[in-house]
Amino acid sequence: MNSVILQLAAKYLRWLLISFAVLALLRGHNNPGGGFIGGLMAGLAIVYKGFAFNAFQVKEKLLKRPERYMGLGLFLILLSFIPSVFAGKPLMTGIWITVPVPFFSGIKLGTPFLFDIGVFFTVIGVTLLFVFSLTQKK
Amino acid sequence: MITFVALPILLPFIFIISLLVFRSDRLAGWLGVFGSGLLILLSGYLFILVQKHGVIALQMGGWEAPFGITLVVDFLSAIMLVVAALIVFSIAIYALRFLPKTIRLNRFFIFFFGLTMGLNGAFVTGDVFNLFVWFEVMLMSSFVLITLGRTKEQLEGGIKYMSLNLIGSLLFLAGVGLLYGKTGTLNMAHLAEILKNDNQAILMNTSAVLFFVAFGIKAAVFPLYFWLPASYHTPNITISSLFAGLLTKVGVYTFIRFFTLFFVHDQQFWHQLLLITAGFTMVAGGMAAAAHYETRRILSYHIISQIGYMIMGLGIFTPLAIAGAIFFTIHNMIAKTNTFLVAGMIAKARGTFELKEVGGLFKQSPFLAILFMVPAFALAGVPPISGFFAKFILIKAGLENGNYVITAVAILTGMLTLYSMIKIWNEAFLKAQPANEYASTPFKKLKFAEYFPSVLLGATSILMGLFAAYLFDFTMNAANQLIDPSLYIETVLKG
Amino acid sequence: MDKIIISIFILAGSFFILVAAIGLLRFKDLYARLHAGTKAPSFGILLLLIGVSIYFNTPVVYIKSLFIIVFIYLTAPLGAHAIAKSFDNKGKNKKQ
Amino acid sequence: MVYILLVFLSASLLIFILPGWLKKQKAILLSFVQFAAFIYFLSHVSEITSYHSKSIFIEWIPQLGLNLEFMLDGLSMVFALLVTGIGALVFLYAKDYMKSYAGTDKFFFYLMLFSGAMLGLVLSGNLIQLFIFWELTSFISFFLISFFHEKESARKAAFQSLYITGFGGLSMLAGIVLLGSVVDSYSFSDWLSNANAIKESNLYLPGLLLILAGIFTKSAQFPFHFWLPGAMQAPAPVSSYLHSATMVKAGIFLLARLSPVLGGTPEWTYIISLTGVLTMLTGSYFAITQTDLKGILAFTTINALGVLVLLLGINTTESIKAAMLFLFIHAFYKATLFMVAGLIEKKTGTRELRQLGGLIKYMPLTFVIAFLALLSMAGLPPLLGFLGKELIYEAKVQSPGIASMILILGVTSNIFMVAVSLYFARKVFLGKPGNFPKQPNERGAAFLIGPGVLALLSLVLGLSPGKLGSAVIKPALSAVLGEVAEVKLKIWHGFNQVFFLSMLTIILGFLLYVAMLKKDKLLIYWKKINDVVFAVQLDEVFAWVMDKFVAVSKLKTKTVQHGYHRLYILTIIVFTSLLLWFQVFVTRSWNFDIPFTLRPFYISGLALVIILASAVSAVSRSRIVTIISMGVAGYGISLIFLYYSAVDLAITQILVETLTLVMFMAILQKLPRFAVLSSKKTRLRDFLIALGFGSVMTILALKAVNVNLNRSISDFYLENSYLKAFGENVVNVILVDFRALDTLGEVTVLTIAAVGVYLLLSKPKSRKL
Amino acid sequence: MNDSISTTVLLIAFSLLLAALILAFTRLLKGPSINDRIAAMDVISIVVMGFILVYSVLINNAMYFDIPIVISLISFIGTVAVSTYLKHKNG
Amino acid sequence: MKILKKTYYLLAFCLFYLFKLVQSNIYIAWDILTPGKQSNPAFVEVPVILNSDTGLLMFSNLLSMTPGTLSLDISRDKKTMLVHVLYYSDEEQIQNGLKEMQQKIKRITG
Amino acid sequence: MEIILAIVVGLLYTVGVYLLLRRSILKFIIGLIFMSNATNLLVFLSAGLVPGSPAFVQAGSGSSAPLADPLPQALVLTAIVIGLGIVVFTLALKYKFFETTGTDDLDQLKKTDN
Repeated sequence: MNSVILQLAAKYLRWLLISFAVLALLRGHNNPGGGFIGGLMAGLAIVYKGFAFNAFQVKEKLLKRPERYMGLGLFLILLSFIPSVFAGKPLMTGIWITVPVPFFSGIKLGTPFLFDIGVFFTVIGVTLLFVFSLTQKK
Repeated sequence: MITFVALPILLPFIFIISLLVFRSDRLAGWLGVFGSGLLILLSGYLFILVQKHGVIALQMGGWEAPFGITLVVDFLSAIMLVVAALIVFSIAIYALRFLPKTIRLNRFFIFFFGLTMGLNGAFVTGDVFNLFVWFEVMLMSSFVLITLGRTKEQLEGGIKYMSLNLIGSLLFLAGVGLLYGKTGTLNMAHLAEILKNDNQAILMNTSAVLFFVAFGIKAAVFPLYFWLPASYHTPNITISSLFAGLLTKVGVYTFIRFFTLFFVHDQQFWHQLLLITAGFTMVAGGMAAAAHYETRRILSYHIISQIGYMIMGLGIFTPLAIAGAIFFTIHNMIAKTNTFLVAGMIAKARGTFELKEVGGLFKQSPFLAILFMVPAFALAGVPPISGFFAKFILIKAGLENGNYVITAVAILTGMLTLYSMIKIWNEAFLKAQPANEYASTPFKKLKFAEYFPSVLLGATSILMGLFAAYLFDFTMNAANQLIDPSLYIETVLKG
Repeated sequence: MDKIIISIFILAGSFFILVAAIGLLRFKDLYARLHAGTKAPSFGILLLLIGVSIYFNTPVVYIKSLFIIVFIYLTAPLGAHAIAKSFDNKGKNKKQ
Repeated sequence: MVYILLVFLSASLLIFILPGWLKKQKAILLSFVQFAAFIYFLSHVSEITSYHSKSIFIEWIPQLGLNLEFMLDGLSMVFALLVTGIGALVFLYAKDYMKSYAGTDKFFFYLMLFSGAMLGLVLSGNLIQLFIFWELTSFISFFLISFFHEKESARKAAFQSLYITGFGGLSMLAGIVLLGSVVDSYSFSDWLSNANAIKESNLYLPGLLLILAGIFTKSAQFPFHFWLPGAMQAPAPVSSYLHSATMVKAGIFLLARLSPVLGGTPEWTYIISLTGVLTMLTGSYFAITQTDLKGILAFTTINALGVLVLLLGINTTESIKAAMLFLFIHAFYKATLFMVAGLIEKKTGTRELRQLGGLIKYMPLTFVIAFLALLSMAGLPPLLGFLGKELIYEAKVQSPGIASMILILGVTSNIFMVAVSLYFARKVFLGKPGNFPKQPNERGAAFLIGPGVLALLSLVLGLSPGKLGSAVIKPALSAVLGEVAEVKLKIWHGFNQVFFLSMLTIILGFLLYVAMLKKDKLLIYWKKINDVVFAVQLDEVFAWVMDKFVAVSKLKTKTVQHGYHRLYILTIIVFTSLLLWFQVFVTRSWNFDIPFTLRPFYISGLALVIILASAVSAVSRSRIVTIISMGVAGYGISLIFLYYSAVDLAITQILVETLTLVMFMAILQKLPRFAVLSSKKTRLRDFLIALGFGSVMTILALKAVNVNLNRSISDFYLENSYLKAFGENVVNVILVDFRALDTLGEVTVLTIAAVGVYLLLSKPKSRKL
Repeated sequence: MNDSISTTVLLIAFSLLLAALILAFTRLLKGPSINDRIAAMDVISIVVMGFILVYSVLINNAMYFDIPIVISLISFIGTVAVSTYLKHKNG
Repeated sequence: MKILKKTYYLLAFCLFYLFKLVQSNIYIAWDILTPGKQSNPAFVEVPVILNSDTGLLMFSNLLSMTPGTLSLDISRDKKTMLVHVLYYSDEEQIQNGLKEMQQKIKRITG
Repeated sequence: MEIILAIVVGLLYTVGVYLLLRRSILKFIIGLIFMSNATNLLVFLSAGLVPGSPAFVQAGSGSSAPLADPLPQALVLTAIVIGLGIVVFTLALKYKFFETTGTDDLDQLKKTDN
């Protein structure tokens, strides 16, 4: 749809949506959310831009990207398994480190988190591919 | 060491990632062959490990069973892994030459590895829900594979294949839910332990029915097999071969796993049901194969017919019978894939799968004839190739246990198999080439990559026959382990 | 006191949402329905959010409420706009 | 012994890699191999006395009772000698015979393999092993018979023979397994030592019948005999080998082998003798009406097989002695005659009796050989055949019970044989020359070595049978009987009852021959009678049955695999429902202790909305309404999730539901509208089926809810989520940590689905997917 | 936290929302154009958000606050997607 | 200084907006709940004097949120806006009201 | 409440199966979604219902009230996501099929059998 208003809004909304999504991802371990939910939201944010601008005429550039997202996501997932192997524990065992952050008691980071980020990116890619494939103009 | 248990899943996963990232077709071919070759080594190693330890279990994430997901490799899983890897390897090579130009190797191998991943996952997992997930991975890949190429036929077959299988998946999921609702656990070993001491276990029958139907659909048993003949002949022969050897057998594997590990109450009902289904499956498949004149259709129906034997072994439910079922499954996976591979070569030589249109191949290529003969004889049960022993064990088990009717059916179905195999042989090889549009196609000499997979599988079939003792020992051990799963349970829950 | 304010906010919010629904049903053409379906529900949800935020009275909830409000007020008109713009009022698309 | 088998196998494989100059001589080489084996066996004849036998035991699959056991006793010796001896001659014969055909490599390969399999069969001491070789002979004979595979008749005949013998083989396997389960072994020696246990077991009769099915099919007994004439499509060396000494004799061998174990019961005697008699009569009766040289020989073979089976069925010392001797006799003359027939066909280009005649002029030596063999077949002195017939009559005379009946039938059948033999000689060799397609000659002496040697043997052994009797027949007899028996063979027994019978047979046979010769019309009438009485040809019946079977299969397949997708689903659903209802019915006694409540009302309202929405979705004719109602139901479910504390789940459900709706909308416009495609009746039926399924699922759900869940696992998650996995959101922790593998699979599914969707819908211009 | 709100108030709010839901649903079913349905869908999503907010008060759990965010986002994108699609089709 | 001024305008605008909001909702609620038909819908073209995108967006949103108006479309050159008016009475009054609103926004966004 | 939800499950299954048995592929897919929803609800239901106490654990505090069982939630979540992938693929397949053959009628799909 070539609506000027929507295009105007896209600029703001996209970042708002993506920040929502990242928030959902980051808070996922303690609050509702997580990789899938975040990923889907972020994916939809990108989709929204596609809708607002070039009305389903998705350019080649946009179509190549989803696979990269998926590749990156899956690779991150794979990466999250590696520390447990080196730690000599069963595969997929969560390895946690505490990053000291001023004013807080420290933020815990771990491989499950990496795993969730991997899911996040994969889902972005998947959403993009789904939507763009199905809404393609002939 | 124990981490290796997860590698049958992770290895294909790694290759999926690489294929997503590197999109070159040339590289994809190498990656495919290399990856599946690695898989053979890996499963071989696991096989050796299992022989040493009996059962090995990996508690994923370090969460002890039944809290986390446990990956378990016992004798049955190990042998299935090895055979699957072998088939996958052959098909990876086969794909290099037999995929049409319209399908990019890179794409094919993504789904190929997806299928492998799901398959291996289903074999090694010790968790009911996880099994569902791997089933879906496998199915999803197969959905895509079956439509790869997008011809009208494929789409039509794809819709049928997909829809009926999805119903199976949903029933499976419902079964998982009910199972969890009643027992509070998903771990197979834990389930077995809970149900062992449960005098109300008969309540599980309803969930067992759902599993029965779900696996029945996947394994293509009698009243549930419609998707198979409607779809298996539509995709490219590489893909058909991949499906033929692997997909339905996973259903059989789960049948064996579930109905030996924890659905062991109310044996009379289940075994009767399994036997009846098995009988009908054998006859229905065999008869339909007799009626057709297209290689892939004949072979597809044959898959069904032979699923019956495997189910029959489970239904008789003696250690020998289960060993026979496992033996038969292994034999069938290899031989069936091989027949499909050869069917592909026939079609490549002549340009059609219609038996009435081809002929004279015996004269033109005795080598091709031998390639066909080995798996065909294996399927028909000609001694001393693998198929004979598989059938012999089942017949022996059936007769010794007093299941005369099903054994008679099995023997008669053997005749049906023979009929179909002879039909293909007569039509494609012995008969002179009829004068038609296909006659002018010059016969091209087979290249190494084209016949090597078939040679590999054929040699395996023969070796399986000659060294049946080792294999039988192994399947017997597997069967004993299944009949008395205490080691399995112990390893998973306390290992 | 708090209780009363919260109750009022909540009830008012619900009321406005109901109003929107009635309007949606009662109005004759799409544009009129959009008028009803855009303004009232946003307002209703605004009131509800205020009430609920006061009820919980924690910073996180306030921030979240603010987020929702901003978002809704940003998107509700855009949605209405999108619907209206895509509407083909020449009768070609009147049915289905 | 094992080495011999290995040598046979390697020799057969060696054919393909021989260098060119040796390849030309492959037949000689193979013949030499055969001959060497023959000598080997011959050299052991003295060792194999009545009770002494050689045996070798190789473990193969001991768990299944399947080991390689080779044993060489008297019985095996007889067959081994025949297989290798005649084999050597047949190869020699085949060298020249096959010269003009293509693919001789393959041919000799098959033939060598076949003789190896046959040898393995007769040396088997384990019944499963025997079965394996048995099946191998069936299969290799398939290739031999279909050697001229571009002829449809050859293919058909090969298929027929394979199918019938294969079927018999499989039932035999069942029989062996059945009886093997009685003694828990397939080793012949175990069977022998437990013979009584087997006989007394109630599996005896079924087992016997099944094994006999194998034997009868293999040995072409009535009513399975019809594959044998068909098998004449094979090249002559094959016929002469398969139908004289090997293939068809496998059944006889097994019968003899098993007779000490299974024999001696009335069932054995009656079933087998009756079959033998019928076969014998069938063979001789049809032999006369044949006009094809090989056809005549085929039916005389059937006759001989009938005789052998009959003798073994009678199961007395005399009868078995006769059978053993007759084995030799038949092998000698039949191999000779087949070779001669092949020769004639080769030289004249035909084997039709009507086109033949006066060949003595062109092929005198052949005539002599054939004549000797025919005399032996007719049982005229002083040939071995006479000796055999004497013994047979003696055995029949002494047979218990139904002796006179059998005797009469036996004599009748022999009369036919005499007549056929004479007729054969007269028609082919004497009289005026026929109109041959080719001018016959007798060049190529190698042709004649095989038949010559055999014919000579018939004569020599007939004149001095003593050695044969004491060295070969005696151990065989002992092996079959299971006790030492004396054998003294001599040609002259004096004027006794048997001698008169022989004379009677010869005279009557001669008269019949004269009648046939003088009055061609007789034959024609005979034929006409046949056509009326035996209007049903068994091989046509077989073909008809196969055709019908295929037709029925087609029909069945069309009915089951009808192509109506929804009926497939219907079948599956009905099947599932029935099973579930059955189980629910079986386990119907359960206490239900959950109270029915509508509180809280908003959830009840929500439930109502879901139900309404789904009902609307089901019945609506408008696609939009259907899809949107589906969405509403989905959102409703997400709210139920939400109410029951599943926050992440609810969010996911909402997201997914929306995405699904968007996708539906995206493709909806490009799709056609719903049409009313089904009648009211169908819809009602579908609804009832759906309701049946739905209600049973309700019951299942209630049942599951009713069980008090053991929450140990979820409690573990709740306790350890924060302590060990450092996350407050337990669901998320389960997804990424406790059960991360599920998520891995899930993400893979999504990836694959996404790439798949892309491939499915990507633009057609990029043909490369 | 404050002392809990009288459930009566919440139940009244629930009733109002339920009524709104049913009305909007009616519009959803009636149509007549897709655009009307989408508008109805928008309102429904708002109603659902209202439900969730009120419910979170009822059970006194702020965890449910994330859901309205998602719903608002989703309904907006859904609206835009569908109407974009419609526009594309019509124009 | 400028920032302060803008902040002031923004706050003032927010209050204005809030007021409009309450007003519009009560108005529309009244309209919905009372029987009888008062609406007189019409399409009005409004000239746009804003030149920043943000301002335009704000205007369009605000327009939709105030009683009786709904922004439908902006022309490609961002010069005119098509507005649907529910209670059409006097063209000039409407135009003036909208102009006033635009000016308020312009003060913020510049 | 369980009873009502169980009935909802049953009715969802009914609708699902009924739609599966239609001839239109689109209806078939919708039926599939209904089935899938019903199954999800069944799984969720059969593990027992706990209203109003989501499975969130606070640091250190032992849970006083019984929290909802998180495991079925995770299972259903996974199932839903998998279902999404499958449904979208089915839609794509259906769309492509229609594009290629121009029919939505399942009874036209008889060429690959027999």
